[in-house]
Amino acid sequence: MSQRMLAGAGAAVLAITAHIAAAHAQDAYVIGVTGALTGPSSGTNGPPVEALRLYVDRLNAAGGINGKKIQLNILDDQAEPSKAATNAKRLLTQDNVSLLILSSLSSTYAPVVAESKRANVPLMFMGAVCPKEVYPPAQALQFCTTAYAGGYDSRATLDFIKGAAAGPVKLGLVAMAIPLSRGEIDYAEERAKTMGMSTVDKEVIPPPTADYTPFATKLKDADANWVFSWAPWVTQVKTFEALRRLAWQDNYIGWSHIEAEGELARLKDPKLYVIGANSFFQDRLPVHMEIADAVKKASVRYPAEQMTEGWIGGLVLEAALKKAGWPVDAGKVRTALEGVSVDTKGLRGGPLEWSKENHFRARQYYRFYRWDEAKAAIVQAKDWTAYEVR
Amino acid sequence: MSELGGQDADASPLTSDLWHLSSESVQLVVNIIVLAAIYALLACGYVLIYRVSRVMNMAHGELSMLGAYLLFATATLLAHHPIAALIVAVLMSIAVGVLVYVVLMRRMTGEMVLAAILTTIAIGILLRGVIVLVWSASEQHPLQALGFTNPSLPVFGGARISTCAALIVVMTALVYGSLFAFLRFGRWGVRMRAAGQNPLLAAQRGINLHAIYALAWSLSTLTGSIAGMLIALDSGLDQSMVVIGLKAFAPALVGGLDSLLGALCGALIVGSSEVLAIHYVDPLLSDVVPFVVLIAMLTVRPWGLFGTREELDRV
Amino acid sequence: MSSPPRASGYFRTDYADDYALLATRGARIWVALLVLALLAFPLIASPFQLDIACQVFLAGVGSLSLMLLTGYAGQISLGHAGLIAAGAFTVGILFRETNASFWITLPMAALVGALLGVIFGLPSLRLRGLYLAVSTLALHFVVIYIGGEYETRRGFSTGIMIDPPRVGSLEITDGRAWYFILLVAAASTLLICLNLLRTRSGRAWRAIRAHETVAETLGIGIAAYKLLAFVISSSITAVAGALFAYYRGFVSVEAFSLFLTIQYVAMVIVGGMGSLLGALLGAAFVTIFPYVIEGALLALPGAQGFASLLFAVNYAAFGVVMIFFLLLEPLGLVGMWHRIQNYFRLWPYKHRPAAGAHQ
Amino acid sequence: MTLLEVQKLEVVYHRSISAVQGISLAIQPAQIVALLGTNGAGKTTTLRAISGFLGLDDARVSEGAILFKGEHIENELPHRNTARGIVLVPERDKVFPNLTVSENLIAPVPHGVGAGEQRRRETLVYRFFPQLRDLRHRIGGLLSGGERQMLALAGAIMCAPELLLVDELSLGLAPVVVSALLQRLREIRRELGLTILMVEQSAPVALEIADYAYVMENGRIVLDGTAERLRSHPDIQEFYLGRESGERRSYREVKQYRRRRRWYG
Repeated sequence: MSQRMLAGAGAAVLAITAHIAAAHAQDAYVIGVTGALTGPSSGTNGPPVEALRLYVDRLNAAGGINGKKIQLNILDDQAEPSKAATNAKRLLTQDNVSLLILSSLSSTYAPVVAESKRANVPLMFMGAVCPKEVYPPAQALQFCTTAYAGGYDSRATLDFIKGAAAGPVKLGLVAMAIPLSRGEIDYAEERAKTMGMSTVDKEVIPPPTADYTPFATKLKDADANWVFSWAPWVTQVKTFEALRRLAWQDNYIGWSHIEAEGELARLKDPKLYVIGANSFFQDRLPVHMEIADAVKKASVRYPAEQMTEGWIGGLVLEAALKKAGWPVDAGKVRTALEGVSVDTKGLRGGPLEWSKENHFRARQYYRFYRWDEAKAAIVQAKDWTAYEVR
Repeated sequence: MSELGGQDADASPLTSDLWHLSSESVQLVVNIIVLAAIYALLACGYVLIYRVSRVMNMAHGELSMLGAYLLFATATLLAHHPIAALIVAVLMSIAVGVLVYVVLMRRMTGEMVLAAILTTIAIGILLRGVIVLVWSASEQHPLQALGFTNPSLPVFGGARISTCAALIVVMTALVYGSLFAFLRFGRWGVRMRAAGQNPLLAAQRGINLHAIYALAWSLSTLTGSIAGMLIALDSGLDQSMVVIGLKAFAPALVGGLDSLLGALCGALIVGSSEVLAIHYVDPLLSDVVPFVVLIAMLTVRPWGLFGTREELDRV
Repeated sequence: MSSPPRASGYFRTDYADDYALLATRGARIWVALLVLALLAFPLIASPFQLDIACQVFLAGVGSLSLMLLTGYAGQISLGHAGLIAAGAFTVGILFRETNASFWITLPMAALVGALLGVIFGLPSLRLRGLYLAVSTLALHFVVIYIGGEYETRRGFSTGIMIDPPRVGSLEITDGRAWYFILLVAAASTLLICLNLLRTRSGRAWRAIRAHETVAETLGIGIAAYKLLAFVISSSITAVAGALFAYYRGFVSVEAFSLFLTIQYVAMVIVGGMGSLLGALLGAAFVTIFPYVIEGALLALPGAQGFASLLFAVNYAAFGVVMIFFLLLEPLGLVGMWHRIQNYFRLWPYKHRPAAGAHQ
Repeated sequence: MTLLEVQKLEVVYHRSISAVQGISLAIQPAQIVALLGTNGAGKTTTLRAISGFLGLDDARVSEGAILFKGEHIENELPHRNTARGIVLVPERDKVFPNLTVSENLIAPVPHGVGAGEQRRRETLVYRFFPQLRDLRHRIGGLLSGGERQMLALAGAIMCAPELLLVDELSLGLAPVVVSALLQRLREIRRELGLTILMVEQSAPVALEIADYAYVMENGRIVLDGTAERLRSHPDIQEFYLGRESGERRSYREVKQYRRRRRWYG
């Protein structure tokens, strides 16, 4: 037993070193990725990483950038802070990557940011909520391509509700019991007050919940006629379904996570709205087609419409590396990122532009979708509306 | 309902209050019953295994989840025969239980209890990995795959319950009824109890312990899987199922780990306290409440409502 | 200590020998070599390997304290992660609110740990085994709940950042520095445990673990010693948590999930109950193994191509390894070691006579 | 032919401690054989080895053989041996504490046995132990020592044994009860033609009922012979029956006995 184990361990250690040696040997853009590929949040954080990989593979197949290939070193952090920290250290100090990409739960941010500061390597959040450090005035090393954005989302949503609502709005709010979601919903509550909406009930729901009905019951008894939820999709949709089971007939709006398009089609509920910054695949833009057949070719295990976030990450990466040129280092990549301006080809409402003090984007575009019974299809409840970021 | 109440309110506050109160409280009772049923159905799995082998099966959550995923798999394969899919899934889940015992836990019989528990934890980790591997981590919807719908049924007093939730309640009643009968009158049931009380003597009296343990594991996995399937049918299927299974272990302990009746009452207590906490105190508490109840019970009556006191010294 | 007298006989000539930690010359030499190796490691190791080594030391401190509690005093606790969290949060909160230096925060963490130890220990006066484990588990959730509330209320939605500790003017950020700090921490914990176990309370704990009632009839104050065990173990654990907070530079509830507790229990069992050596071996095993598996998988040709699948495999593989280990060697690494020792000690005979069995 | 034969049996606990070192027994059908010896002599271990160990005993037969009707059964699981007809009445924990008396009797009945056969055995048992019929619905844990012993024997008989292994029948029971039980045992043996191997500390009890007896010390057999022969054996007289045989023995003789004991082993 023990010998066998020792032998195995030894072999594996050799393997690691070999692997790392390889990483050093080849001359390529070495990019590090740590994401929650397994564990609780992998449903949300897995697809972006998958999509990024897909995009980079296609770039490499097409000859790479500035004649150099891109080497993605992907590591799994299972959404565990300590694991993420170790991954970051490994990628930064051993594979010495010139850019670190993070797609995981917010709990992993602190350690990874600390590591990236220590190594002075830029860090790009992708498909993971944007920390406040990327908004102007942005911190030097942190960038974010993710669609959703604390604060702006609530603002846009409440404006939409105000516009769509006939009579007085009795607002119900739903958050998941994680600091991030709670913070945003609290902000929404504040803002609703200033906009003259009455918040009749606010539910903070713990992630593992056997039955959402008790929470829904409260919302219903509070007599809310609009419910806004800014939380992971599971919480949003399960609360909604529970409400409907209680024969609650009013309007529900949630953030359009990567699952949204498929879910709207599943639920077919005309009064369920989603607010998002990514266009749905039903628009059938060329870029959508491109993604779709890339997914088909590579036989990825996630549906194409979940690939948008990662694809945008890919676009940004490509643009940044083009600018950075060759030979490359972390500093060059950082300066490149600060000047990046990417045409999102309709995946977003407009281009994604970064400047020295704004690492989020100059303008945040929102679009609202819902299910239309007459057309038996998803329709736009409201087309792109831009919000200046400052 | 609520709009109706609202209109009444303008007319005569008194009646509307009464009306509201009643519908609200009825809904509350319904919610309690449903949650309690879920917990009870999951909790009996812990009890079944514990009372024969003194092992706390920490993989119960994962096993329940696996059952649900098996249903999803059969549902997608046998798209047009939902009933067949259900039956196959149930049979497979039983097989899984037996397999887990025969292949793994069998070797742990007689080892340090803590080691056995850790083994179940390891099994849980393995299962989680395998499930992500096979079905990916994104949420699945067995209900659609089976082609069923889950309409909500009106209960008296304006309260409502979804079909699957109602099914859970019925199933729980069925499972517990048959388990009680089996353990009381069935010959294998008596053997099971005997093996639980004194495995050595049981073996010397010609009872095949491995058969008994395998039986316990299969029953436990079966009940757990049924719970998992019904929850998945009611509200979708993803990794969070694990934690629900783990939470159900509080009721089992509150009721007394070696008593089915206890598990039932424990589920009622925990379920109601959780729902009431959500409704009257603070929704945030809902995942702490079970453990608060647990601590309270452990300080007042450590061996649980219906548990046997000796258990304290046993483990 | 737990090691039985040497096979060739019992040569101790005065009581001092009985108390000597390193009984024989051989032992001294081995330890000296080990120390040298540990001191030399940073010179050859890459930062990543250093990081893993640091994790091993941190885990070592934690697992030693848990071994003290579970392996010697026989009190099963599933509140370990909660205690680590308590230590870490003490640092985090003190740093955030009062900007205290670690000269203050570390002792405070130990103090908080000790206090929590009393609370965690109270159930043990009535409960045993599984029931005790569960009550401590419940307390774990309470601690996490409180920590989470603090984070949200103060708006640290992505965890509490902590500056690296500074001695005089220089900040401790360098991996090597941390390596030595944590090495010292682990080593001193080991010494503390060794000495504790040779004191009256150490003997009392073993008596309690062996048989509570008998211990009581021997006039050992069960309650006091149980609480003492909890207090000491908890304060060490809390310090481990504090060190974690400083080393990682952050605190957040997600870092102290139930899985962490499981890992520590795994360390104790995989290492082998009732052996400090086991605790350390277990810590190393449980910490390093996931990386070994991961490395092996990543080294597969074109591994990055199917990363998402790969990591699912990696996740499952850890479970498989644990299972096999527990099935093949429930007594843990140390059990394995003792079996081998036994074999050579009794050679050419197979078995010890029953008369000599009870040593 | 001999019903049970034990050859040079060695049993090892925890993979390292040997409790029984090369003992040999032979038991003829319908015989009552007694195993005598002081505490820790390895009597119970021998009995357990014959009936079979469980994983949780962490014990195994490392050397030698156990033959039942010429069939090797060393390291066989207990329930298999019970099916063969080897049934043990253990020394402690001999009833299921939370089962009623009747459940205690039903539990052992093997799967194959039909309801009719089961009822037949029950009536048989109740004939041997009429007291149990009245206690039918009492919880096993609430029985007195004597009643427990009866229930234990009854439970064993429900398994339709050929070879009954009885561990410390007399332990902690009043002499009256013991003699009653012995009487019952004789009847049972006569009616069912059982073979009985009993372990006893009290030699008088054992030698009263047994046809043949073995004496064990430190995991070895040091003496054996028919009950009469042993009853008259001086060492047995002095060390087990505690009778003064004429003049006090000198220390030398005692040492001689000890040496002799070693040679026997």
